[in-house]
Amino acid sequence: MFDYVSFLQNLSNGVLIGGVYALIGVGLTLVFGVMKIINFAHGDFVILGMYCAVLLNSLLGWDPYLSLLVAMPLGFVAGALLQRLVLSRLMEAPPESSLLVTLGLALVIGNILLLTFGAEPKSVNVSYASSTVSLGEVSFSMILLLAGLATMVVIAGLYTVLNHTELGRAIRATADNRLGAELVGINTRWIEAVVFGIGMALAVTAGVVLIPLLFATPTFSGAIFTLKAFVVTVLGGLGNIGAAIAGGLLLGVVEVMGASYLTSDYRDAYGLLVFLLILLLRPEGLFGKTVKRV
Amino acid sequence: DIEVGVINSLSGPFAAFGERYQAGMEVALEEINAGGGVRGEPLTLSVQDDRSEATSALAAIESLNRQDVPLIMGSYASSITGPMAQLMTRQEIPLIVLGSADNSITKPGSPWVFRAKHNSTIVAESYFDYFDFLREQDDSLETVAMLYGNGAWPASLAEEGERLAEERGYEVVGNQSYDQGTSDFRPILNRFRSEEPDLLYVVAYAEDGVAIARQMREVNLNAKAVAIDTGAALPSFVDQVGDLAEYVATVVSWSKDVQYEGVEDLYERLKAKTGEEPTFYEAEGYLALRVAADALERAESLERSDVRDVLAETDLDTPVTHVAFESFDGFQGQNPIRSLVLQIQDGEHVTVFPTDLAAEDVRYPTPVWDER
Amino acid sequence: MSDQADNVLSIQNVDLGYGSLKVVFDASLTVKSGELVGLIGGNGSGKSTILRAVSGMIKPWKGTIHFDGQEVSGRKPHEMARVGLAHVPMGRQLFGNMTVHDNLLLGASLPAARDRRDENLEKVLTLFPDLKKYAREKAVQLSGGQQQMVAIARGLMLGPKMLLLDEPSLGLSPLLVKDVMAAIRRVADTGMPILLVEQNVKQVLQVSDRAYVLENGYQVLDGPSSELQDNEKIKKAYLGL
Amino acid sequence: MPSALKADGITVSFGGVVAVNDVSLDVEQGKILGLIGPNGAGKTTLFNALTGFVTPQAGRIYLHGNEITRLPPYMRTRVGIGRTFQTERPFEELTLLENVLVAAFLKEPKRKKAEQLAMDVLEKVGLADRYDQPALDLNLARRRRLELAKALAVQPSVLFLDEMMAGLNPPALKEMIEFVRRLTDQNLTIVMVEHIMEAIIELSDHVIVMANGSVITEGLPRDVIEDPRVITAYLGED
Amino acid sequence: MKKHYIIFAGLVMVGILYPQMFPGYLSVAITLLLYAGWATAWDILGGWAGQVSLGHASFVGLGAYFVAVGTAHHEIAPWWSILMALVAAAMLAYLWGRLTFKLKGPYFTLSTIAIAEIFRLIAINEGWLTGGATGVFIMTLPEPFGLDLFSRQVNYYLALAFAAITVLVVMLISCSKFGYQLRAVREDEDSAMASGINPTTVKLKAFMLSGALTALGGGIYAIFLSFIEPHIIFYLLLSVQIALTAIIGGRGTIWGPCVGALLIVGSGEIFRTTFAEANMLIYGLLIMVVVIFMPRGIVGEPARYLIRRVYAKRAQG
Ligand SMILES: Nc1ncnc2c1ncn2[C@@H]1O[C@H](COP(=O)(O)OP(=O)(O)OP(=O)(O)O)[C@@H](O)[C@H]1O
Ligand SMILES: Nc1ncnc2c1ncn2[C@@H]1O[C@H](COP(=O)(O)OP(=O)(O)OP(=O)(O)O)[C@@H](O)[C@H]1O
Ligand SMILES: [Mg+2]
Ligand SMILES: [Mg+2]
Repeated sequence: MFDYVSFLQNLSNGVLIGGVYALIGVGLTLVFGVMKIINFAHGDFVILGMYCAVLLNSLLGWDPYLSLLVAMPLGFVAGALLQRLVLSRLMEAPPESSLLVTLGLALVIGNILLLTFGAEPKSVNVSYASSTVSLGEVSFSMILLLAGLATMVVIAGLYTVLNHTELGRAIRATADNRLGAELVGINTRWIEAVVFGIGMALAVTAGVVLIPLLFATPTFSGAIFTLKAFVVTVLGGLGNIGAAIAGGLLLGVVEVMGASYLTSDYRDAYGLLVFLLILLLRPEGLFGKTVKRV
Repeated sequence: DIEVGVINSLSGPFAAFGERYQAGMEVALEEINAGGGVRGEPLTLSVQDDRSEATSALAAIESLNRQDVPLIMGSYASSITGPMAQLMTRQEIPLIVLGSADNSITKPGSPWVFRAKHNSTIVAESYFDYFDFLREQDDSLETVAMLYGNGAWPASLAEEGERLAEERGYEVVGNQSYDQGTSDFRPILNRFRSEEPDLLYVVAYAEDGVAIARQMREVNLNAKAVAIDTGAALPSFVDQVGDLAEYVATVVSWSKDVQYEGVEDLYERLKAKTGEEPTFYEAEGYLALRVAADALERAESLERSDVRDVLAETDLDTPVTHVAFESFDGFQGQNPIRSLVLQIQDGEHVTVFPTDLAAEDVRYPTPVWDER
Repeated sequence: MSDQADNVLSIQNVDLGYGSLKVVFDASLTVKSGELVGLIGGNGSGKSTILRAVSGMIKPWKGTIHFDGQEVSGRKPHEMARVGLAHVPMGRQLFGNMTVHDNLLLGASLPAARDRRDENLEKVLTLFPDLKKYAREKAVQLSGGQQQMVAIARGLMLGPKMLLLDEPSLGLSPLLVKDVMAAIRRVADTGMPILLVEQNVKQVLQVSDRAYVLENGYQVLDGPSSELQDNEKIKKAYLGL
Repeated sequence: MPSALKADGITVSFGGVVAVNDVSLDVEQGKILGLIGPNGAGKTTLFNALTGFVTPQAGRIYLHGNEITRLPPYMRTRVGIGRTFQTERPFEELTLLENVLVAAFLKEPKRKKAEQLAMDVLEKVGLADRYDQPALDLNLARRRRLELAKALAVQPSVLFLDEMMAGLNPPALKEMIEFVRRLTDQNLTIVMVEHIMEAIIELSDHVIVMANGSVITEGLPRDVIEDPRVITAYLGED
Repeated sequence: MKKHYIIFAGLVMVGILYPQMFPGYLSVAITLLLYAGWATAWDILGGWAGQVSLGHASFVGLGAYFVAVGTAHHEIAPWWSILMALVAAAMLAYLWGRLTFKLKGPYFTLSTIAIAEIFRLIAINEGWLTGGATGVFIMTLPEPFGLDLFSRQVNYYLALAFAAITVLVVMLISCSKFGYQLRAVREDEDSAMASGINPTTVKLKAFMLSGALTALGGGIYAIFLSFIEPHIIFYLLLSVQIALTAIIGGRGTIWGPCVGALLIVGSGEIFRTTFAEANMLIYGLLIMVVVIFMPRGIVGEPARYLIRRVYAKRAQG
């Protein structure tokens, strides 16, 4: 007998987890799309967001969602500064350079956190940590629902900015051809700073949203988030915001379904296999397409 | 001065544990030096960071070897301590294991490697002794579901658990591992729920343990007794999980309410050192250095072979546990330590088993979620 | 100096180069308002380099550049666009994965240009009617010549005070070369100052008012185009006569 | 004379756009075929179909009587096709000699001999004195010549030149025309796309005019440029 | 080219004498040599052929596991198991490349991470094959000609031989036809095809060679550690370290990866002992600084600058 209730339960869990993945991935997608930077520090930005929430909670007793008010602007400024002061120096360098610099950055961030907060995992215990909302026989985790909601808001906002504003057009132009954008009067250095700022703000947001769910550890989990972000990003197509959602959802559903109906020890492998499959069948991602001319 | 070598994970992924061992060793060091040091000289530690990786640890051994230390203590992960044990055996340097609990370090072991703390067999046996103890009260206990991370420690504990379950007549109705870093256990827990296990045997590090405890509530998974190794032993587990942590049991090598002499004093000093609630990690760090100092005091000279010889004859009482290195069941240089089962009762870790060391009675059975 | 005052562009004694390689030596050049000035010379003589220096892609090693009355040496390309300089470079630098339409709109990204975007778009499409057909296609898909037209059109969308054109006829069919040259002349006739770099010396001298000749980075000749057309040296070296 | 290159009914489309529509051609050995037509007519696409860089939807291609329709580009190079790219594509981080050496290795696997061959080719195109310069810093005329050198170093029997002359100043253009003419003296067959009429008229033995993907007319250069259709579509009235 | 061979001979001489001079510093030296070899091997694919892989830990793991499981579970002598590992690595690289070489740039890189992660999971979960999450101990090794394979000295010379072999292979490649094909493919695949090169074949050969050599180092690594655990040996961070070493030193240069190993392993060891807890922080900063100021690597950047400068001088003069 096929158990529809647990199937629906698993499916909805997958979708919600996928929402979280999408939130982690979308900032990376944006940054890659515009600057062609593979940002290895993305996961560590997520962790920075977590610590931000932890700090505000322990000092002022704020709810994590409240700390978004501080974390997002801070993330934006930090990202913009990072781009202006460090990454902008690499515009001429081979593409691997940015990969290495962000890798170094990941080490630096992780170890600064280690030195300031200690290695002990930290979290924020919210009252709604294991509460659920039930719909018929299917129940939804409250924190996951909130995270899903946050994802939707953030991505809708980002989509609007990119596709319906002058700034968005300028960002897309810079992504396409940097010199060309300069020539039509777009200050690409500014745009890049803004984009990196947005990317970091998004990562930080993801961290804050995740803290009721997960622990912040300084040097360990950054790579895990980065990896998930990469998978999401490539599934959707590097640089395609809307597709990041699809990528995230797909990843979440595949992992949860695999873990539920196959074996759980290969949970991550299911996502990676689908990732590879899509990469091979559609090298530009699920929705990506670029035209190449010889 | 007499200098002993320490190789510890102070940076990298295992730094969380390294920090705690370090604090424990410092407390022991202060105690020893306040008591006149060893052989009338102050004891000092020559500490090397292994960056949580084996190659650095091997380089650190050579570096300490050049300093001619009589013995070395280290390290946390078995991936580091394993290669260390091999190299130090060849170079004939005594090794006192700091944190690694993997069986393979002392089984088959070597004449140069000593471990005062527990290993996976001892820990798994403690859990099953505890389960047996519960079964004496309630003979309906039959089925067990196991959930563990895919790291070396959880995996070996699961292996032992599986063996013991069979040996002692429990039926394993669920046996699942997960990749470390996973934070969503709902698929597994949902599956377990349909199996309705009497016992839940979970091996997970801190973050995972918290997530598992919370999600058990979320998916409404009930069991008569729940054991979560490692994760549930930390004070932060109670902070994070709150009421949901009640009734959870966990095995440790030391606890502040165990009935050994000097425990309260040690507890206070450890707490003063870190400013936080001490755990068995600090205690194990303390233990290792106490064992080392004891051997150095007794040794004929600081020659390594002399140190090794007296280490093998250790018979030491500490506020953590009694230490004597023995060969048994294929182990060598292993202290047959009596592990403790703690249960979380009213937000506190309380020693409940073995009964002669216990501070309180076990609370059993665990009520179902809806009735809490 | 009144003479200086109506120079839209004035380059004085600049040295230019890349890395440690100097390629332009002590060049000076002016463009007055309403003038169409040609810049000709052999391959690699430094013509594009001068344009790059004007639009801020490279910094002059020595000397000054004034545009529209201000000293501008060392500014960034987007700053030059902001003060009204449109550079249509060789290699075009289109937004390949965006539509032709988007490319044109982006030409008018600056606030000043945005106000007159529709008006400019109309003008540009009358100048290059073919573009209407490709408006919805991605720029990479166009053939080389088609892309060239998009590039010039995008430059004009800025509604600039001055236009720098680097080999606008490159890769165009003879018919289009004529069209483009005529279009350039028409644009110039509206009073737009233009600095035009071209290999097609004959055509340049026909449409331009004045011209400079560059050889191996040195400025060797300049004067009204009609005079240069009759210059023996030019005839031999550049017109292949 | 035997046919060096023959194509039958080549059709290429991208999505809905038919870029090349049922084009056939036949070039005799040692002759030059000129290909002209308005921008976007499909010339480069036809080139790419003939050299294997795009896959035609229909048609067959023969080199010296052997069908090569299904061969990948590098196999076509190995059986005797050489080509240049409309936008030059040197190996930027390599020196000029190394650039040409890569191609020269195709027929001369021995390093010494290949180097000799590469130097000879560089000599021919007049870049020998700069053999150790990185290709990155070349100016346009030299990049073109390097592109040509690379195509020649594979020792092709049929050479495809895509707008080799564009952007050259008149003296350089003259040199290039001379150079290409000399190539046919060595029995090389050439197919060239060009917008510079001077080059087409002086060099080609036969001209094909394309517009909107199809051949609109073909013949001797002199005749073709008089054709009113060619004038309206391509050349423009004087 | 000749000067490279002279440098090579000199370095090998120094390498041979080193244990006599610094017998107390062998572990660091072994680590350095292993990284030099791995980075050089990685560079065949990553530098010379331009395909940046972040999955090379799979090959290290393959080599290490063949040796460890071979001796621990099947009593196969390490030289046979290394030989089998070489073949297996080449085969793996072939299949891997077949599958992913149509991906370009970052897509290829990300695919390598994904595949390597899958191998990590297999190594952890398939205990019957690999010994599982608890890892494998190498307890005994045969003693060919009375040599104790566990001794640091022997480990050292094995690592030296490994590094020397990979560097030699790269030196031979760099001036051969194959070497130029690799560079051509890296620069521009279409243009390479126009020169008659089949980019896929060339990349496959590079990957197979690179993978097999990396596995060789992996086998020696297993003997060196004598205990391996899948989490460590198949870890993304190991892949990253290998790539990092090569790129920091200078991709596509003969000595770059070796210089990178000297810097990375050397500074790691120095920082470890001098900066205590902050060592990884300083290490991260060092990486950032080197990459920002020398994006083409310690060897690559000056080399490129020199060539262009010399040329500029000549053009001016
Ligand atoms: N990015 C660059 N780096 C180094 N050298 C360069 C660069 N661009 C151009 N050069 C060199 O500068 C010199 C002048 O080049 P420039 O492009 O200005 O010439 P040009 O007159 O525009 O020639 P063409 O008619 O071929 O376009 C040439 O010798 C060229 O090799
Ligand atoms: N990869 C592609 N995807 C979509 N359309 C393409 C592609 N390549 C070419 N086209 C279309 O095919 C048509 C022919 O292009 P092609 O480059 O062959 O023209 P051409 O004759 O070489 O022109 P030019 O003389 O300007 O170089 C153009 O309309 C172009 O938009
Ligand atoms: Mg130019
Ligand atoms: Mg074309």
